[in-house]
Amino acid sequence: MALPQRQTDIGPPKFDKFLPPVIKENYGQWKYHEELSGGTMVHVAESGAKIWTVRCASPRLLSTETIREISDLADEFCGGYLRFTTRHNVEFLVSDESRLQPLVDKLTTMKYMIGGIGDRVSNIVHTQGWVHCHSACTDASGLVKAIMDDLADYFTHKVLPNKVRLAVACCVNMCGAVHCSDIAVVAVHRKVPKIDHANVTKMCEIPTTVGSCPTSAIRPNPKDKTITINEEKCMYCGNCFTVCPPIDIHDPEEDGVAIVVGGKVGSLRTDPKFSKLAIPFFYNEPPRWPKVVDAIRNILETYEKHAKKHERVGEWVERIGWERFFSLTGIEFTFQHIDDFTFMRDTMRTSAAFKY
Amino acid sequence: MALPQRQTDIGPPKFDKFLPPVIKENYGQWKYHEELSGGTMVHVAESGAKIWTVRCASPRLLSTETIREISDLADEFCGGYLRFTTRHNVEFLVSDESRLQPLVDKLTTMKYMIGGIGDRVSNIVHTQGWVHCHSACTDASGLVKAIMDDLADYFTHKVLPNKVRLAVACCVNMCGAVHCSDIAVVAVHRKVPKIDHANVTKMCEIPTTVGSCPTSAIRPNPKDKTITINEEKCMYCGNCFTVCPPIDIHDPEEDGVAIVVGGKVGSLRTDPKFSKLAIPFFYNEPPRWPKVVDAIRNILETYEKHAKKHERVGEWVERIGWERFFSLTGIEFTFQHIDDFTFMRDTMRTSAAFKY
Amino acid sequence: MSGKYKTPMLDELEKGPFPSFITEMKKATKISTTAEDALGQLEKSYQTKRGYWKHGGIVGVLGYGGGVIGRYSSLPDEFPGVAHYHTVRINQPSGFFYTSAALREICDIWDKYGSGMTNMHGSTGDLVLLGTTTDKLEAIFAEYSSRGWDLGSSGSAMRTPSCCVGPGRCEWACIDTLGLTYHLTQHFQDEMHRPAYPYKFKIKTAGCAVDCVAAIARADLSIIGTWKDDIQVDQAEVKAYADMGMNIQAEIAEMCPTECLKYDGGKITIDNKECTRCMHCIAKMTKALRPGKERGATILVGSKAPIVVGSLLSWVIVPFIKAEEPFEEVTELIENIIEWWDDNAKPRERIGELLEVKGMRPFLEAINVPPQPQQVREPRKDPFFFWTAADLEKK
Amino acid sequence: MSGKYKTPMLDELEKGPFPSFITEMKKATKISTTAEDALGQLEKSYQTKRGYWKHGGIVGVLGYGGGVIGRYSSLPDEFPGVAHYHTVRINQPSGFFYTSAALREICDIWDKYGSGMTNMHGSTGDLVLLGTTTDKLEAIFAEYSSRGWDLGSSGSAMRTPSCCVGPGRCEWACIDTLGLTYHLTQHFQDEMHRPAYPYKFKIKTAGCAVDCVAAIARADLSIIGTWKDDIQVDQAEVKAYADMGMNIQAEIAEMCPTECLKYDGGKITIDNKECTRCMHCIAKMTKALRPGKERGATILVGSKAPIVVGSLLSWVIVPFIKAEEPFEEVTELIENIIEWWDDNAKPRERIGELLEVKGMRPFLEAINVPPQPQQVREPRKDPFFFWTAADLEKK
Ligand code: SRM
Ligand code: SRM
Ligand code: SRM
Ligand code: SRM
Ligand code: SF4
Ligand code: SF4
Ligand code: SF4
Ligand code: SF4
Ligand code: SF4
Ligand code: SF4
Ligand code: SF4
Ligand code: SF4
Repeated sequence: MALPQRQTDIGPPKFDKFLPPVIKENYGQWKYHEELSGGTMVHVAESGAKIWTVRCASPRLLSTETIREISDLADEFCGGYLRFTTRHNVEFLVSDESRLQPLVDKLTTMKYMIGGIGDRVSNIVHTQGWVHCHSACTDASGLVKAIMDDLADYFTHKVLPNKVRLAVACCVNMCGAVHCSDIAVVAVHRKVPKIDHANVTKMCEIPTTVGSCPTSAIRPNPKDKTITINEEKCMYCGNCFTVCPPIDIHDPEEDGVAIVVGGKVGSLRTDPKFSKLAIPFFYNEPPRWPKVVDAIRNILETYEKHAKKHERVGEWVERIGWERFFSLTGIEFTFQHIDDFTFMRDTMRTSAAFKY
Repeated sequence: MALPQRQTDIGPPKFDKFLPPVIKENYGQWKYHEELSGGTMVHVAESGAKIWTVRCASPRLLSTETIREISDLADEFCGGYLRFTTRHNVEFLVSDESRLQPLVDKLTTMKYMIGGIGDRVSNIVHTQGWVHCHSACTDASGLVKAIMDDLADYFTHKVLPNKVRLAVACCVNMCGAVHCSDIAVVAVHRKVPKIDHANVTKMCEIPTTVGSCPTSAIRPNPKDKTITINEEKCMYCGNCFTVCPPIDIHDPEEDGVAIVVGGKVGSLRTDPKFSKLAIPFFYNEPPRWPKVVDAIRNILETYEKHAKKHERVGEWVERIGWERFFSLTGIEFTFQHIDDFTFMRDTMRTSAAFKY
Repeated sequence: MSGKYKTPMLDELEKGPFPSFITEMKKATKISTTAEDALGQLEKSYQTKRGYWKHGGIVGVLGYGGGVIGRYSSLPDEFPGVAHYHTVRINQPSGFFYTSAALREICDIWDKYGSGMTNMHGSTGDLVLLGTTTDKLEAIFAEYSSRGWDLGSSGSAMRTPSCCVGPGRCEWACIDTLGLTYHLTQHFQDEMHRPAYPYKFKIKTAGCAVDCVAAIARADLSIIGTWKDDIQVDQAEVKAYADMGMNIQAEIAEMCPTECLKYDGGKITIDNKECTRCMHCIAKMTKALRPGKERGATILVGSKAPIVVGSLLSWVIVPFIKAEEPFEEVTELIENIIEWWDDNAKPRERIGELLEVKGMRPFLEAINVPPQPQQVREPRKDPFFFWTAADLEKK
Repeated sequence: MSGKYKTPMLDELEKGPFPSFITEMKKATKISTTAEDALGQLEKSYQTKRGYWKHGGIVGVLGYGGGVIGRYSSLPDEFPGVAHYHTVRINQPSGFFYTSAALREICDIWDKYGSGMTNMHGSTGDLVLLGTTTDKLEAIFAEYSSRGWDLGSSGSAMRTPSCCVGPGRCEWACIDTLGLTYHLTQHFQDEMHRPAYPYKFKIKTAGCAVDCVAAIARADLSIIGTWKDDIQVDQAEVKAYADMGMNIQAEIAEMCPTECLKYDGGKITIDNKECTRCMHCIAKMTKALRPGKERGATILVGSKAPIVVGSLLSWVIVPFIKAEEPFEEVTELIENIIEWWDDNAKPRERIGELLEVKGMRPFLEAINVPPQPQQVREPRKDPFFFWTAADLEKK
């Protein structure tokens, strides 16, 4: 079968082709919005025109069958218009108010999970995991499914002090947004990689491999055209493995995940924040990682109970102090929590004032 | 003349020999104190006993003649008891209330400068300077004299939002407390040191010299048993000169002082803080460094005008933001202000929220 | 449906209210046998707690250096359907807007050549098609590109820019995030498709400081909308919020980080010159407060994930720049920024890492931006700083 | 008085209200000709904007390795009186308390052997005698030590500990700063006088978190008094402050960093478990509020000036330790801390610098202190951390 003529460097279709008429007409002229429920809202333009949004959870990993189903729904209720959010949810864009409730009803019948708007848990930004990535030391999608099943109420209706952004990354490359999330899971190794020296000699650039190590644990071994790893210095990040596959970092028995908390990206009230280590390790327990799920619920509920309205997780923790975060959540404080990477200096307490 | 028998490792006389009886009797039993004037206060014990303190400025560099004069005053009014403060002021310890005013009067007549108590400027912690240190690139005592003459009113009576701690260090070794002071002066070089290679070979340990450099600007030159300095990397700290005198860092034409602000050491309200660079350079202008004196007054008066009661300089600046500090004081912001030493990362603005 | 492999562990993940990716994978088995083996291998991963993917070799389409991630099973004999299992990245439309027709077009082609699985969308923003083989890549590209869809990016290249919904549906957008992102995506097509940079370079654009696209944390170049003049206040709406029971004092005034917003029980007054435009008050009282009218963007640089030197947030470089069609000024600035990085970085060195090594001065001088206090949270602490010969001359 | 040199620039520094060090130096010319040359050389420094001192060679007294800083003029022909101009450091009495008799004794000896100039006191705390020659050192030492005064310290050694006035005259002292400092000064006499450490080691003790001796910023080991139970409140005195016009709400409640102190217009209530014992409220309402009764010390480690790695503040190591006579527990802890540093540091490496290189874990394990959240301001950010074999075993 003859292929159509390829084109290069054309970029994506221009977005305006995909905007519903009411958006085109009121582009940049929105005045305010109102949250109507956990998963519906309306935006009102200067002109008085309105657009209703129904947001549904998505596992992100979508079959074409499901995409077609969503398309059909968009046709039926939205004149064919929809979008995805930056957190991978589906948003049905309703221009005709009379189609709103029917859409909601239909989605409900079809077991779509409507929610994620307002001061709630929204979808978990996550990554490839065992589904597709060679680097993964956990499965991202499975963790997300297990966590979101548990937190479903917080997605659909329960209200929190503010939005809580969750993320999961299946290795420290952190293709998710773990480093600045309210609560996040990141998979970690715990053992020094094993080196297949014969293949290192064949497959790897030694300088790149040496340079890939954050802690300078790798030294060249020019005699054998390979490298050696200083076991004292290696903290199992796996970056050497990324640039040189014969360095195998995987260890099913000792791989697992850490939980970090308190990050955010918006500049509201306080500056954007990095997430900080809350729990250094859980073993991988597929298919549902129950300990991880419980730990996240514990942190979330502690936040829900103690934070002031509009406080993000990190803002709450900084107000009460990390020592209080540990005592309120009952999480054990370990040597792993104390920074010994580059920025230790800024994380140590340099004050005589603290809580017990 | 025969010398008396030396003793070793006896340490200092025990302090209790020097405590006035009222202090001995009420040791650790103080209840409260009251500030009576800019330079006088009374401490009251649980027992009701009282001790009055009269604090006088000291240039710290004292002749034995002056120490004898002070001793005579202590005899006349204090039963011989006195102390020095951690900021080098003299404190007369008066046990008999009736001797308080006569002491104050006498000190006033003798032109002693009474003050430094309460929310004021106290003595400037400082260092040896040209008076004694080989490393000095300014004179500490002269700067202190010039600044304190100008700020005398703030020492004796004018009240500020809180204490303002000044310091002067005559080189970046910072034997003063510059790195955590409200406002401080630190002398800096601005040119790469000149190396007397013949003497380096003779007098210096090469590894120590190489290791002394904070920016790794120094490399060994094993052939000539000397070192070479990478001019791009040297930021003129002079540490190489400290460990290896033939590396001459002094340059009278380009040496001078920087002004740093916003540090503190107490844990009250906010954590202790490092001072930050406010003005990168003034030429040395002995004997009275008029530009430095004016700059300090400008910062102090801006603080006085804008800070809330009890706010230290650093607390005030952090509340209003450094960008506002620069606009309120009219100080120019330069490339030198932007950190490019180890901790640049933590000093850059990582937020979309700031003032103009 | 799925029959080739027993998947008892994966089946557990079809329970519960959140939509199941396993169900999605099973649906795909109707489209391709690839999907069967993908499930089989994944079940094995769940059983043994490890992945079975090998590093990608370099695969792609003619004339392009990126856009496809090569992926191979390390158990090709056991799971032949995923012996090759590459992903194809497609430039998404700005703001992730689609019509049903467009989505069906994407599905039709993918069903023909791929596994039937997608990621809507990848973390960077691309539309991600999951699982195909090397021999099909040219056909896939011809089919998509002939219909107006181009490949996304991978490798040491400009990555597909992405943005928040902005003026498309948000009342706070201070810049045209969609238009600017489309413009940049088009402008950097060559840099996107033919990797020639030291490492990856990502651009994300948010319409305001709320940053709904995490631009400040996940982009080498972060563009964030802002304004310079006064917040627009509608006092009637302030009163309406109070009447509805909002505790304006506690929720707004006391949470204003600069204490520049005061509420007297009736009206809100803002000392605008002390406002940092943090967006808190506006976000929580959207009917009463709105951004000012003199709008533009803040340009920040350097954020990234932790490898190698630790994670970074972006640093303010240009506090305010106009960003209106045809976006010339901002495009030129971005080009200058990238040029400096490209000239100076080692391989696999992101711009944030390079900046930390070189310091701000050479960078700012190269891109012709003066030092400004808005660039720093605080000035340096230790008095270790450099002077140029020129600095010493101007006395 | 001073006649040997014309000192027009220095004379300028005799004007103005603040006591003049030049006047002091001129007074000293009555005691020694050394002082004349010191003035002459200083005037030359003022004229030419540079110092004229050379590095010190090693000078000292028999059996001691420190306590004297050798100093030589680089212009010995021009200013022969300061050809040698060493300083002698003397262990000061804790809290800088003296009697007039003690001071006269110091002066008498110094007038005999030295320049007549002193520093009361050095930045570390020593009583500093400024300007003498090598040949006089033994005599100076014999005279002072026979009368109960010992040398201070210099070089790579324990430096003379110092402290705030504490229980001597302060109502907030939670530990006996004077007694502890005397005890430590005695305990470490050998380490003070015979430099055998990798570098200098300084101890400073403050009676409370107000830190009137800058312990947290200027000591390798900082001891700071604190308490564990509740702040003592005298409500009658609270009322008295209010009556005197203090705005307790603004000045105290709103400035309490933890918001744990509330004022209802009449009484103060404190949620003591949330109080960080920062000392603000106590310092500003000394008659009404007082530290609790269960008292001890926080031990912090590592502060120093900027060379080499940048200035450091001390880090909390032990949040609370009893510190009462005979101070055994705290002395043992300090010995363990120093031992670890001594065993591990390179020459010229301060303990703060070493800790940054080694990380906290080996240190805490060596001194047998468990990890505690009080030690950190916040936990690490990036997930780059170590596991020991033992860690992996306990599942
Ligand atoms: C649809 C979406 C933009 C897009 O282009 O796709 C979006 C849309 C809106 N965001 Fe957002 N945000 C979206 C991702 C984000 C992100 C990015 C992220 O999560 O990775 C953030 C930054 C989070 C952070 O700081 O870590 C974000 C932080 C906010 C906030 C700030 C909350 C706070 O106080 O910290 C607001 C304001 C608010 O909630 O008051 C906000 C408010 C809004 C508003 C109300 C803006 C408006 O007026 O239209 C929109 C709907 C409200 C809602 O979802 O509650 N949006 N929002 C994204 C939806 C993701 C999802 O499916 O859940
Ligand atoms: C005498 C001295 C201790 C000594 O052993 O010599 C001392 C004595 C007192 N200090 Fe201090 N402080 C002394 C150095 C310090 C230092 C150390 C320094 O400056 O290097 C500090 C830390 C400064 C910093 O944080 O950078 C210091 C920060 C304070 C503060 C905290 C002020 C604040 O709110 O930040 C107070 C409490 C207050 O003023 O309300 C205080 C309060 C006091 C009190 C009221 C304590 C008391 O109840 O007796 C004492 C007299 C008050 C006064 O001077 O205003 N003292 N005080 C020191 C006098 C130095 C001088 O000559 O001026
Ligand atoms: C597909 C995607 C995850 C996802 O499930 O969405 C992804 C997948 C991979 N990322 Fe990523 N990254 C993806 C977004 C990100 C992000 C998030 C973002 O762009 O907002 C980050 C963090 C932000 C950043 O850029 O720092 C990210 C940081 C990394 C890194 C670490 C780079 C660094 O400098 O720290 C690597 C490692 C590398 O480049 O060698 C990496 C490498 C990879 C590789 C190519 C693994 C490798 O070493 O070969 C993964 C291929 C998986 C696969 O089989 O498809 N990926 N990667 C995302 C791209 C889809 C898209 O184009 O839309
Ligand atoms: C005399 C004194 C300054 C003063 O005028 O008071 C002083 C004077 C000198 N200091 Fe200091 N330091 C003095 C307190 C300090 C302090 C403050 C303190 O102890 O609280 C510091 C900062 C805190 C610290 O220890 O970090 C200090 C940090 C330094 C440094 C930098 C050390 C570092 O690790 O950063 C050096 C450089 C060195 O050791 O080579 C130094 C070196 C010197 C030398 C020995 C210069 C040298 O390299 O040979 C100076 C001798 C001057 C002289 O001729 O007497 N001095 N030095 C202080 C000691 C008097 C005393 O014993 O009481
Ligand atoms: S986080 Fe790691 S394992 Fe997961 S997709 Fe990215 S590179 Fe792969
Ligand atoms: S795993 Fe990371 S720390 Fe260990 S050797 Fe490899 S790159 Fe270095
Ligand atoms: S700060 Fe520098 S010049 Fe001044 S006394 Fe200390 S070492 Fe000497
Ligand atoms: S002056 Fe400082 S930065 Fe320059 S070479 Fe010497 S030690 Fe290095
Ligand atoms: S970043 Fe700002 S403009 Fe963009 S969607 Fe979020 S709130 Fe709206
Ligand atoms: S935008 Fe932020 S800083 Fe400005 S008034 Fe509103 S809350 Fe205050
Ligand atoms: S540190 Fe505390 S105990 Fe010591 S003098 Fe200062 S306020 Fe008093
Ligand atoms: S000591 Fe500090 S934290 Fe505690 S109640 Fe007083 S002001 Fe608040």
